[in-house]
Amino acid sequence: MAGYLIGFLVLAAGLAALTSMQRARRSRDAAADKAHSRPIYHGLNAAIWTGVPAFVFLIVWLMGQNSIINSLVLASFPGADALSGAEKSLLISEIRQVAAGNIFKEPTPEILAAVDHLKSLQSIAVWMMVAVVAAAASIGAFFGYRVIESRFRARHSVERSVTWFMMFSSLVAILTTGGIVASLLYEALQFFARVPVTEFLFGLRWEPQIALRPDQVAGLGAFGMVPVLFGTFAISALAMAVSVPVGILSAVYLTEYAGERFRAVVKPLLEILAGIPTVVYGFFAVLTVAPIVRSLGLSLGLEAAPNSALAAGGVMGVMLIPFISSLSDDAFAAVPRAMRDGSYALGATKGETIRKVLLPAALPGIVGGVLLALSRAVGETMIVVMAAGLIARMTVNPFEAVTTVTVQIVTLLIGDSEFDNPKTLAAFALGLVLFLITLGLNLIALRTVRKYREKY
Amino acid sequence: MNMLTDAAVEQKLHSTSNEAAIKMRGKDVTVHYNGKQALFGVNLDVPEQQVTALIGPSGCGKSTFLRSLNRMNDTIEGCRVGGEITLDGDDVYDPRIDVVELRARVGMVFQKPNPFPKSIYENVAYGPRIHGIARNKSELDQIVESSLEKAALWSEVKDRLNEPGTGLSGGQQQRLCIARAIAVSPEVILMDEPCSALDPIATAKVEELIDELRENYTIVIVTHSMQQAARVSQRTAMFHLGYLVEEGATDKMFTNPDDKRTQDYITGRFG
Amino acid sequence: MNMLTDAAVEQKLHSTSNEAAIKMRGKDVTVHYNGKQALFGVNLDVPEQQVTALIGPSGCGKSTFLRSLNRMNDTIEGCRVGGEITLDGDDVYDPRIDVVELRARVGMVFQKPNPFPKSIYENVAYGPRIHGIARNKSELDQIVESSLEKAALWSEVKDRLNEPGTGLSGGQQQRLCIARAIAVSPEVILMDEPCSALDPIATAKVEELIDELRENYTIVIVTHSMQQAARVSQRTAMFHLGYLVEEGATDKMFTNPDDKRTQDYITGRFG
Amino acid sequence: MAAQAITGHVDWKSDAMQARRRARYAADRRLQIYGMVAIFFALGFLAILVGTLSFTGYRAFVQTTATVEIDLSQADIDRGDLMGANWRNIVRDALRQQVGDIPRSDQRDYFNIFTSSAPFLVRDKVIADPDLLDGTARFSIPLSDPLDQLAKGQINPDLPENQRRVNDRQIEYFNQLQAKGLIAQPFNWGLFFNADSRFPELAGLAGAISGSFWALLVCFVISFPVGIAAAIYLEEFAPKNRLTDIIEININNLAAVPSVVFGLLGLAVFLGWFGLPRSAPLVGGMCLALMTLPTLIIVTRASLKSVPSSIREAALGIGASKHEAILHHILPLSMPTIMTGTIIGLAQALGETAPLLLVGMNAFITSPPAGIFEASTALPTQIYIWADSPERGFVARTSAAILVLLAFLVVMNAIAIFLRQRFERRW
Amino acid sequence: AARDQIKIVGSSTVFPYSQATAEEYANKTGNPAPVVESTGTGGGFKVFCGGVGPDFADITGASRAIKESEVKLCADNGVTDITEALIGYDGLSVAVSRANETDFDLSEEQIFKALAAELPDGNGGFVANPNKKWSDVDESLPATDIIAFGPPPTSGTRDAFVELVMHDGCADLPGMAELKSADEDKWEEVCSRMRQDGPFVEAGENDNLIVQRLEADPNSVGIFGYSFLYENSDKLKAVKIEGVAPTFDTIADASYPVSRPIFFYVKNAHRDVIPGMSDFLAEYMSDEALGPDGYLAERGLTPLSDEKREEVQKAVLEGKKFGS
Ligand SMILES: Nc1ncnc2c1ncn2[C@@H]1O[C@H](COP(=O)(O)OP(=O)(O)OP(=O)(O)O)[C@@H](O)[C@H]1O
Ligand SMILES: Nc1ncnc2c1ncn2[C@@H]1O[C@H](COP(=O)(O)OP(=O)(O)OP(=O)(O)O)[C@@H](O)[C@H]1O
Ligand SMILES: [Mg+2]
Ligand SMILES: [Mg+2]
Repeated sequence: MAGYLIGFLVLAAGLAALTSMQRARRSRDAAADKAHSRPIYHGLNAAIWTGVPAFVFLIVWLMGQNSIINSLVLASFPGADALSGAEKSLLISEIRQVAAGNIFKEPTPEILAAVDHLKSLQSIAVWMMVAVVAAAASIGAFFGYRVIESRFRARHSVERSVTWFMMFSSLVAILTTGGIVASLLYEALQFFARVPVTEFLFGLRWEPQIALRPDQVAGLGAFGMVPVLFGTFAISALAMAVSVPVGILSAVYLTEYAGERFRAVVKPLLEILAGIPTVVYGFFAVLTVAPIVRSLGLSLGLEAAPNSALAAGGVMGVMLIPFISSLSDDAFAAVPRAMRDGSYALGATKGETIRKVLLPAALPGIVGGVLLALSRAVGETMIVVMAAGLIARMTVNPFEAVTTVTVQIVTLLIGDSEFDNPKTLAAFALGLVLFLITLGLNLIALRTVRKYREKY
Repeated sequence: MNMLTDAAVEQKLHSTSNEAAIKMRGKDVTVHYNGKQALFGVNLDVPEQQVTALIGPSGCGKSTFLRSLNRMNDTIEGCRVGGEITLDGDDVYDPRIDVVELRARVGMVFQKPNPFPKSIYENVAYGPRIHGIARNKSELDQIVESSLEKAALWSEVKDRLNEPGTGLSGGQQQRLCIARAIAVSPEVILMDEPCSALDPIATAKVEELIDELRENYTIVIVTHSMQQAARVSQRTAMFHLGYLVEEGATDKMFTNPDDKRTQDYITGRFG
Repeated sequence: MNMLTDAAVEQKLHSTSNEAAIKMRGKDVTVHYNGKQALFGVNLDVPEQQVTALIGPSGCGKSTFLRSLNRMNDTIEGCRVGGEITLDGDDVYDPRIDVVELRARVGMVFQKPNPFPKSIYENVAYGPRIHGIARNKSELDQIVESSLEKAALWSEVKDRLNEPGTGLSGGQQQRLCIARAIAVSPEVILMDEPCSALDPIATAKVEELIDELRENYTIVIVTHSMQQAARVSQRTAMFHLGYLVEEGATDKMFTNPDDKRTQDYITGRFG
Repeated sequence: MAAQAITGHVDWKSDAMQARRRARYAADRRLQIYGMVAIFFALGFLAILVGTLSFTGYRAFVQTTATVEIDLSQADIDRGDLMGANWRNIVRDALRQQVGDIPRSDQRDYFNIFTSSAPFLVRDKVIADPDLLDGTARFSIPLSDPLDQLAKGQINPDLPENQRRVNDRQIEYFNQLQAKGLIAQPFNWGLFFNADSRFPELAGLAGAISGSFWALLVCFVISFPVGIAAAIYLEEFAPKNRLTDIIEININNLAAVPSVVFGLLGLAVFLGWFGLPRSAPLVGGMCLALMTLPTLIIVTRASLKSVPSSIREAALGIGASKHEAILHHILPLSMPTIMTGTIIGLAQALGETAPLLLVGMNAFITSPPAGIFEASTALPTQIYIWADSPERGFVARTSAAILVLLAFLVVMNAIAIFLRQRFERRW
Repeated sequence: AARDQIKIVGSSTVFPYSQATAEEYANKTGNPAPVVESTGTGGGFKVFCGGVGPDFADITGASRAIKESEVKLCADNGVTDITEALIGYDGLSVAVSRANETDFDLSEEQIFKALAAELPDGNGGFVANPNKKWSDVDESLPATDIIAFGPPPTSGTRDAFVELVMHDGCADLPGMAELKSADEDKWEEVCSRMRQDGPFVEAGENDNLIVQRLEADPNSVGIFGYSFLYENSDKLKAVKIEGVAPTFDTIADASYPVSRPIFFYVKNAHRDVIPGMSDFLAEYMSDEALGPDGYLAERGLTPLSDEKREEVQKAVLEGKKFGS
């Protein structure tokens, strides 16, 4: 029904637009002075008046309809008052299933009566909805139509509506951030009620082991996030160690040395690296890179874990190459040609120009890009979930395993522990910290990039 | 204000000498951009230690010619130069010629001041450093100081050599770029509308400077201002639609041009 | 070539009439860009059906004044206009004024030709379309044709109205922009250095056109060429550093200016 | 020399100067070589990645099947109740006929050669085409995973029996079937047209592909208009004040927020507060939309910015309102870039896993979703599920699924590149 | 909104069995297949106990019994009538690559000594586990590095392993019995903590990855579900524990010590509301599925004894209320 109604609204809006345009044309022709807005704007204005309020009405109605009908049905159901909330909801489901024709056991007469009641309410509701929406649309259309006269500023009115929509759209970003914080904060606070903040922030041991069953004995959990953070940054640092030089050098080659053809082929190929799903990188890291890294480590006589930070970090670094190279590309391109010309005119070679003029000039932009890439590395999930370890350890040996914040979030959330266990709640606290860290990194990155943009 | 008086202009015009040695010479120079011809067989001599001005309406090929003198056109994709250009008799487009050396000998100053985003000192020291001209820090200091002095900037910046060059005013920046060009001891300095982004006062300073530099360097300057050409140059070449219309002593060009188009242009009939 | 002869210029200068009605008037106009003042109390009248030229060295505020006449400055962040500007006696900065209508009455042509990347026809038809001037296709066709004719472009493009406007030559593009401005039947046309990007031939054509347009429109033109101002305008206003130095009949300004700065500027002492 | 330098005479031809220049050119070449090495490192990695995937995945593109003739006219089937017939016995009888007498003790092994869903496959075919009941029909029945592996050479029949998933009797029967020419390895269309299954030989990506399609549709429908509207507002209308500053910082920050955090958001807000259904492409798509939105806004703003202001001024100069100037000129001109950005954003969303894991789009569902409210998986989560399945056949299928996903991504990126090059405009 | 699919959530251990049953059920009846989602046991209970009605899951799988707090959550949300079904045992296997030359036969004590975080030093104190090679644990074992891939602490598999192997191995050590009576908490800690210094690698929930890594590194051992060992028997061989290798038989008759019960829980209130619930449960409980020759056994589930199975079948089909 709602689908038809929406179709109806579209039609009605179109119709309102057409008639309004007619009228606007007539009033324009009749008027002595020049009309303010073209007929199309009068039409659009009428369409907005007709469609938008009615549509909003429809949505609100649809959201409210079921709960209102449910409570009406329940109110008339004998003895429903005594039921608990869950029983009520069950009862309603049963009534609805019966109404939909899914009968599992012989329904009681009360249920059958309720089903009838439900059906009648539903049809009333549908007709009321149609009536109300149609009324809203007609009133809107009426207003939209009435205001038409040659001096009416329909264009302003339409543009105002559009501006409102655009303003609302740009608020979505804020709402999202709000949503993120809100969805993390509540659970994180519950976690901090169990584990002191100071222990979480400064504790040096991360061993989220808490008994799963009352009869089961297990070591006490320890929730100090320092080693987890350490692992995050260790892996990010390794990723950066791969992606920064490779990314910048490829950007240098592509922007300054490569021919048009080479660039046209290689650049998209490089960008594929950024498009490969991280799940795929994860597999690759675990199955192909990690064993190689381990045997390399062992042949160097180092402790080498099968899940090395190096494997995860290295593969992540490869993933970030196109990210850094395209940002560096932009930074190089943003250096005005005049800088290059100035350097060449002094007799500098290409290499000297790149190293001594372009690189310093583009550096703030590149640094901004690197920081953004770093925040991506910190937040990267699937690669580390598959390829990094789970044991939180503070080691500087890249051949050993470390764990990261995102790994812990995912494993804690899809593990077998119960919901009110600090183990599960810790995931939200970690998520909050992760969000704050990337926020900080981004703020710094933005500052840097912005400062440099104002330069030339 | 340091504006030149009419008398000074007069005096300059008469100091032109036709017998100066030829420093650079263009013979039948043609330039194509991606197949589109921008210069058609230009023959022009640049006499030593004089200021040669290139004038002409927009798009007539002044910059193109200027940039082919030190092969800056090499950096433009799709640009092809034909004919012959010589520096002291050597063909600059000879494959054995080292462009790095060529550009060190034939320096260039651009329309918009383009100091590097480095300190004033580093801006000037950049050229000597890459070419290894100075043997030690004190020599480098000396080069920087003398270049800035020659560019009439030393007194204004000597106390803030470590501040960024981009922080100077437009006119100062342009003089800094001139100092930067001088620092590698070029023989020829090419200037492409060096004053068009400057205010009148800064323009006057730079014009004065050009006049002084003439004693040691050969200068080729592109300008869109007839007045400027008259004020600073000894010889003038007039371009139109990619052709060299006429060239000669500046005073003659401005008083009694041979070509109708030159006449029309300098009297402002077009352009 | 369609270049104007000296005699024609003479004739034009003398046709100036001081008794023309005032179409637009600026009273104590000041403009600030982000707090930096760019215009200082400018008082200038624009007489109807005449060409008023604004001259002055770079950065003196000519464009700024021009753009405040049709509130194009509104689009610049941080630009604040003070004083009063009237069109037929109505304050154009009155909040009740609809800028869209204002700009339809006071059209504008820019320094760089800026046709829309659409067909020639669509370029000209765009204005009439958005203002709902034409009632049907044939009316629109007529408007397009007559505008292109008035802009002296019809004969050159009538066979290729569906080709992109960006494919025309620079001069044609600029005339297309003029046609586009004319198509909405403005009362005033503002032109900001309309010829500075054009070659001499195109310039001559546009100048001729301006002269013809004067019969129906009031024109304000910014130019950096004194000669152009002398050729096309009846009145000239000289700006310097944000001040209106002097204004008056063009022939008087160019023969006997009151202000020393005007004198210096038109004789090429600076700028 | 310094004195000389200062007076303007440098001996450019001296040996020292020439040697120096040679060294400078060498340094230049070295930098160039480093750049080449960097690029080839990255490309080499890509090649190895795709290479290994193809190496493990290519086998999943064929499927071993046995062609079996079944004479349905003889079978005891009530045409009114095709579902109710005893398909199991019908199929088993037919299968038994292929190899003559089988001792009872071997029957179980023998039937395990074929996919255990064989009766259902036959049934569904017949229901789709009841004419088959009139005579003998040929059915192509996939072999079960262990035999499929054997046929593809993934199981070494020379190993001791207890070390392989197929026993000697099964190999024996398999060889018999092969000798009769019943075994074939056609292209595995099931990989694309079947939904997920517990049995590798039947498992396909149809569910995941349509799930991804629906999720991306939702993502597009939300993020495209909202992203463009927000970008236009911020770029063209927003006053420069605190609020817009905050919005701007927010958008840039959201572009780099870890994707798993968007999953947490979806879990708490869309599932928890709004009560939207779990595992539905609607919710997955909404999470992805929030993730894509910042990218889209940033791209759109950049492309709006790149339209020269002369176009804007031209429109305003003849009396277009700001909205008109944007709608008629600026937006059409920046559309190619916006489309490119959108496609790239969607491609990223297509490969995103973590948020979908958290909103339950990693479920096992044996039928493709018919809409955005029905539970489904998506390609990356399907990969994740298959990767975690014990059956051997899923190893190759995981790689194959990754290849399919990569193919989609490459196609999307290629379209984006095509658009970019086709409509790239220079002013 | 009315829903016509059954929704199943819960442990990744139960996931494959629910999957198989769901597919079989859909094939047999032609009804829409249930949606099976692997959320982990805890996550499963969170969704399951969220409330009654079509928005909430009908069945949740668990690799452990429901906990008190979860029962309470359920009750708070009105989910009071649930049925518990023990469906069988899941064998945990310890395995190595076939490329490994040793035929490992480990005692629980040896495993403890190899993988525990701390060992008694013999004087009543504890030292960090010093064993680096198997030969450090026992002379008879090869002198190769100890590397064991196992489940993370968030996983039920890990808890089962700790309880079934580590605790037993721990208890056998000298002095532990006394400790247990003296300081039970300490005993718990010592006996439960796995080492974190490298030899024990927490390898996430993906058992296939462990299998592939064992292949890549023949010296390492892996701890994972028996079905993975069974599927990869050409590449892997079992490590015997206390002399017994895991097979379907040894797991079923409990002679193999490392297996754990797995459950699912049914929301009885939904039986009359969600279409197909009873048919699905009937399928799950049928002998064809759960029986010794059933298809669940084929996927690695170790079936219950006949009488136990009958009891469960009866309980589930009748909707026996949990806790009563
Ligand atoms: N990089 C280039 N690619 C293609 N064409 C070019 C390029 N640079 C200049 N041209 C063309 O070559 C011709 C000559 O240009 P040039 O820049 O030399 O003129 P100019 O005399 O310096 O003009 P202006 O006074 O405007 O600087 C022009 O038609 C111009 O369009
Ligand atoms: N958008 C702007 N923001 C800040 N300052 C501006 C802006 N536009 C112009 N100005 C300043 O206002 C002053 C007057 O500029 P305007 O463009 O009006 O000069 P003009 O006379 O048109 O010069 P030109 O001949 O170079 O076009 C100059 O100092 C200029 O720097
Ligand atoms: Mg030039
Ligand atoms: Mg201007």
